[in-house]
Amino acid sequence: MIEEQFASGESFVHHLDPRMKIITAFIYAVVVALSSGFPALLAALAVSLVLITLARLSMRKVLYRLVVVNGLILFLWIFLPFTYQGEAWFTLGPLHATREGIAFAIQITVKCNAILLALIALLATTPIVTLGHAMGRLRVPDILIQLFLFTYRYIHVIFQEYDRLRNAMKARGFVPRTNTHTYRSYAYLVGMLLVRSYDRAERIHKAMLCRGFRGKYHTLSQFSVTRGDVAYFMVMVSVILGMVLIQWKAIR
Amino acid sequence: MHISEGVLSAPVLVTGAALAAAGISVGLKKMDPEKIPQVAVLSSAFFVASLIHVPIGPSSVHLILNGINGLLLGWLCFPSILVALALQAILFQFGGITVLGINTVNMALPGVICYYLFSRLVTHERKVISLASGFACGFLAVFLSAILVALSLVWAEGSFTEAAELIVVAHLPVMIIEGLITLFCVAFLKRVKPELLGGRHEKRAW
Amino acid sequence: MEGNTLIINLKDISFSYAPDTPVLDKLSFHLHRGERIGLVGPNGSGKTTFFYLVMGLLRPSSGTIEVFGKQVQAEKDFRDVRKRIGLLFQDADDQLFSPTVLEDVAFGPLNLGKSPQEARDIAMATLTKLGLLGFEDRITYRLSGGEKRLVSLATVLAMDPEVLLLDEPTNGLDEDTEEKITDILKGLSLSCIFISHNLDFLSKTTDRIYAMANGKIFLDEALVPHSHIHTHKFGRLPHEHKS
Amino acid sequence: MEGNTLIINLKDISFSYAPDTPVLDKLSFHLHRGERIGLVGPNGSGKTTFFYLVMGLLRPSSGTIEVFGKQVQAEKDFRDVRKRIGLLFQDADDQLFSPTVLEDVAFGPLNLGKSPQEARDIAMATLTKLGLLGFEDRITYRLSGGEKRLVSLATVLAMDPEVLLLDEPTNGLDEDTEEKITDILKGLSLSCIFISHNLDFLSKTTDRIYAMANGKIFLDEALVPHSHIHTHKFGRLPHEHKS
Ligand SMILES: Nc1ncnc2c1ncn2[C@@H]1O[C@H](COP(=O)(O)OP(=O)(O)OP(=O)(O)O)[C@@H](O)[C@H]1O
Ligand SMILES: Nc1ncnc2c1ncn2[C@@H]1O[C@H](COP(=O)(O)OP(=O)(O)OP(=O)(O)O)[C@@H](O)[C@H]1O
Ligand SMILES: [Mg+2]
Ligand SMILES: [Mg+2]
Repeated sequence: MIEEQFASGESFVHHLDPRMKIITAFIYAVVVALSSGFPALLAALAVSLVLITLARLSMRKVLYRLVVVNGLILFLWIFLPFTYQGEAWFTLGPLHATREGIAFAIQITVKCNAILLALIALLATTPIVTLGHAMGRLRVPDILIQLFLFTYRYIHVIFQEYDRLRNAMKARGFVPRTNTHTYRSYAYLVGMLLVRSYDRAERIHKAMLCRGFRGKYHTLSQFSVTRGDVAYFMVMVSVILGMVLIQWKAIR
Repeated sequence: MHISEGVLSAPVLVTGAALAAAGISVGLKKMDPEKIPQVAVLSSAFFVASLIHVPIGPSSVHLILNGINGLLLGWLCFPSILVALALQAILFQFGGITVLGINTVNMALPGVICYYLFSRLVTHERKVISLASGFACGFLAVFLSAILVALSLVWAEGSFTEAAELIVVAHLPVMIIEGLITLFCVAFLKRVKPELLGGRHEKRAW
Repeated sequence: MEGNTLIINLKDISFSYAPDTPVLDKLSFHLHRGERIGLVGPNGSGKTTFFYLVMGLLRPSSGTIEVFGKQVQAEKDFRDVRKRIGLLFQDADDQLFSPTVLEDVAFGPLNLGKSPQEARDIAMATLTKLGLLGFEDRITYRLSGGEKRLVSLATVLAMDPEVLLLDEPTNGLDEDTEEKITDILKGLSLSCIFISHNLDFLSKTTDRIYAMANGKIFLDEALVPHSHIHTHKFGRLPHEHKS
Repeated sequence: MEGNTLIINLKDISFSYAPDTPVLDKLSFHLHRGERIGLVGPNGSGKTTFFYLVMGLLRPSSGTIEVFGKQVQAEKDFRDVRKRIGLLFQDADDQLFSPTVLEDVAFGPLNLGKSPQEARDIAMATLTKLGLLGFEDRITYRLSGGEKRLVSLATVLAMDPEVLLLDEPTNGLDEDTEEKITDILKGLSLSCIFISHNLDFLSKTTDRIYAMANGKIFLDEALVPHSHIHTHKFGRLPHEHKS
């Protein structure tokens, strides 16, 4: 089942105004992504760790996530030490690992994980529905927000359909293998899901028409900013400015 | 084929975001607000389908399906894929925020290209043509995505070249699988609900 | 008098999804103000299709539809119809498309031009009436089957319709929820048509029962007390005969 | 002797979907070769879940399952079980996913390792047996409810199972189709368990009826002839009391 693993919780971070979380997460991610010096990146990693701690999430789940999503990084580690130009540090058969290459690989790894941790702490701790509403308030086009919320709503319905179809296949002795029969069967499964989704969409559209829908989406969402939110925002912006400063100094 | 956070350089990220914004705005212009349920529920189906792991030898790969997404949704596959990637980033932390733009382009642009190349051909009366273009659609979409991912990496950092080449080569089997899956899926839709093929969700009929 | 109280009037309506298989075949039907009608019929007999035609979600291939004394034909005509007739869909997942319960219930009133505050008030009042207070911030996809049904009913009632069309409202519900819905529906003083396979439910909530077959609707008004003698296994455990 | 004829043997099986609401609670149950068992129970009592556990589509939180004399636990063990036990799903729409009837019926035999030609022959033979000749090229998605049920049954029988588990096979069928399915099932000489709310159907097709309640399965073998006097509208039309 598709679950929002980190969305429920009682921490300070969970209760922050979602708009603040989105804005700060975005700026933070951009600044970290564009930073390169080690002082700035280590500062970023520290900030992310503080955020994760404040969110009081299950460390086991967070670590599991990090391991899963570091695949590409791990893959790059196989190459970077040897392909990056620089001073040879040690040799592995015909390959020369460079100091600069390893430094670059570490840099990417720190960057990636710092951003991921911050995204878990700030975005994944907000229910998707709330995120949708908050993005709407931040001037993301209405039609995109509707698409986002609708898609999320029906993922669950369709996942259940998928689950039942897959069970039915299993019950009839289907064991996936590397052969055409398997690929054909999966393709039919996908086709059936698409067809059923299309039919469902037609019924949903009918249900919307019945309730007076005429192409315009209205919204009810309300958010209110508390003092805690303002304080968080000020602190976070200062921290980000600090990081920019460190980075800028490093470049000069 | 998500590129993770922290790997790409500023010019690549900015270009990716700009191209994605352009593609999405074309998509949104073509989307009738009344059709949101259609596009959304199909996007949900693609999201769920991309969780399917198909075996390939001793390992397995998950489906991408950006070719068939393009066939069904045309330009609307830009917003559709954006939403799916955003949900994956929030739910599973695949991809991320700063790479959302470039990842969307890498997946959706091949979808749109396949839409223009194949949406007429897959509904062709001659079975051979329709099946062959189904396969080509699935194959090419993943091929182009792999190339775009490789280009993004190489542009960001020259020393990614070897890794990028390997990514393209490693996706060859995936291209074949996606080709087969798309072929059978097109055959299925053609028989069961032909009106789904051909980007009918776009406001302006072509 | 007819002109005053006749609210739904279908004459010789034919309809088919595929060219050669008619679903409705010169069907005629009317509903007068205050009437409460049950509609039964085998699967696939066209009951849901009949509701769709009344609401203008499908168009008949021939025949005329009059609602509230006016002939309706174009999409524009039906917009008014949909404000005054509420339809509960057979599958609650089709009806609950908004992320939260409150938003879903307020969706109709907002479309009717209410301000967000008014819509919110109407939604809360409707939820309260159905005993669903405290549900407003629940995420719709996480509701149980019975809860989904009740919330769907709230979304329809929030539009304050004059007529209610309910498509299998008790389908797949446990007994408690079924009883709850039955009580709520008995308490409403609207004209209504309920599709159901559950004759117990229909006899509690409607005045007459029509049957659908061969693309037409037939009336069987008689209230016939009767008894069956039968034998079956499992007869010792408490049981109920449903239809 | 037990060792020979005991084909399904569940001991102290517990299962729950959500942590705090057990669906099956230390359930024990066995089926001997040749037995024909009916299973009744209120909605949500866990009947479908019970079938899923036997087929290994869900795993128990505790307890042991033995099928054909072998304890089964891992996915691999159940692969063999699924070849020998056929399960008809409650909703035919979940069972049929191939574009045409022939492909769907041939799907099982292909999974059992038959060649495409053999699979096609088996499929045709099964369709013929069920009186579905001429259906092979029909699009499954466009079949009527009753036709879908019959084709689903064909997909299961085409695997030539030793045991049949049918989940509400007569649900939502009109009388003709119900009679047809009843006749077909009476004619099969397999061990079987049928879930149904339809006691008439069960008394025709099974030898004993078990009831499911509170997460357990109980036996009620008594055949009690009894009569109810009741009154309801619509009594004049031919009708049937289902449960
Ligand atoms: N969108 C559709 N396209 C094609 N055929 C359809 C469509 N919807 C329904 N049908 C067919 O039209 C007939 C009538 O369907 P309808 O849903 O109105 O029946 P119903 O009486 O509501 O049945 P149920 O009791 O199963 O809900 C059925 O044979 C059905 O298969
Ligand atoms: N996938 C699921 N996730 C969570 N809960 C479930 C799931 N499937 C079933 N349940 C719950 O488990 C309980 C038993 O369900 P099950 O489908 O086994 O009942 P059943 O006896 O077959 O009912 P019915 O007569 O309605 O088919 C129900 O309360 C149901 O809501
Ligand atoms: Mg219906
Ligand atoms: Mg069941």
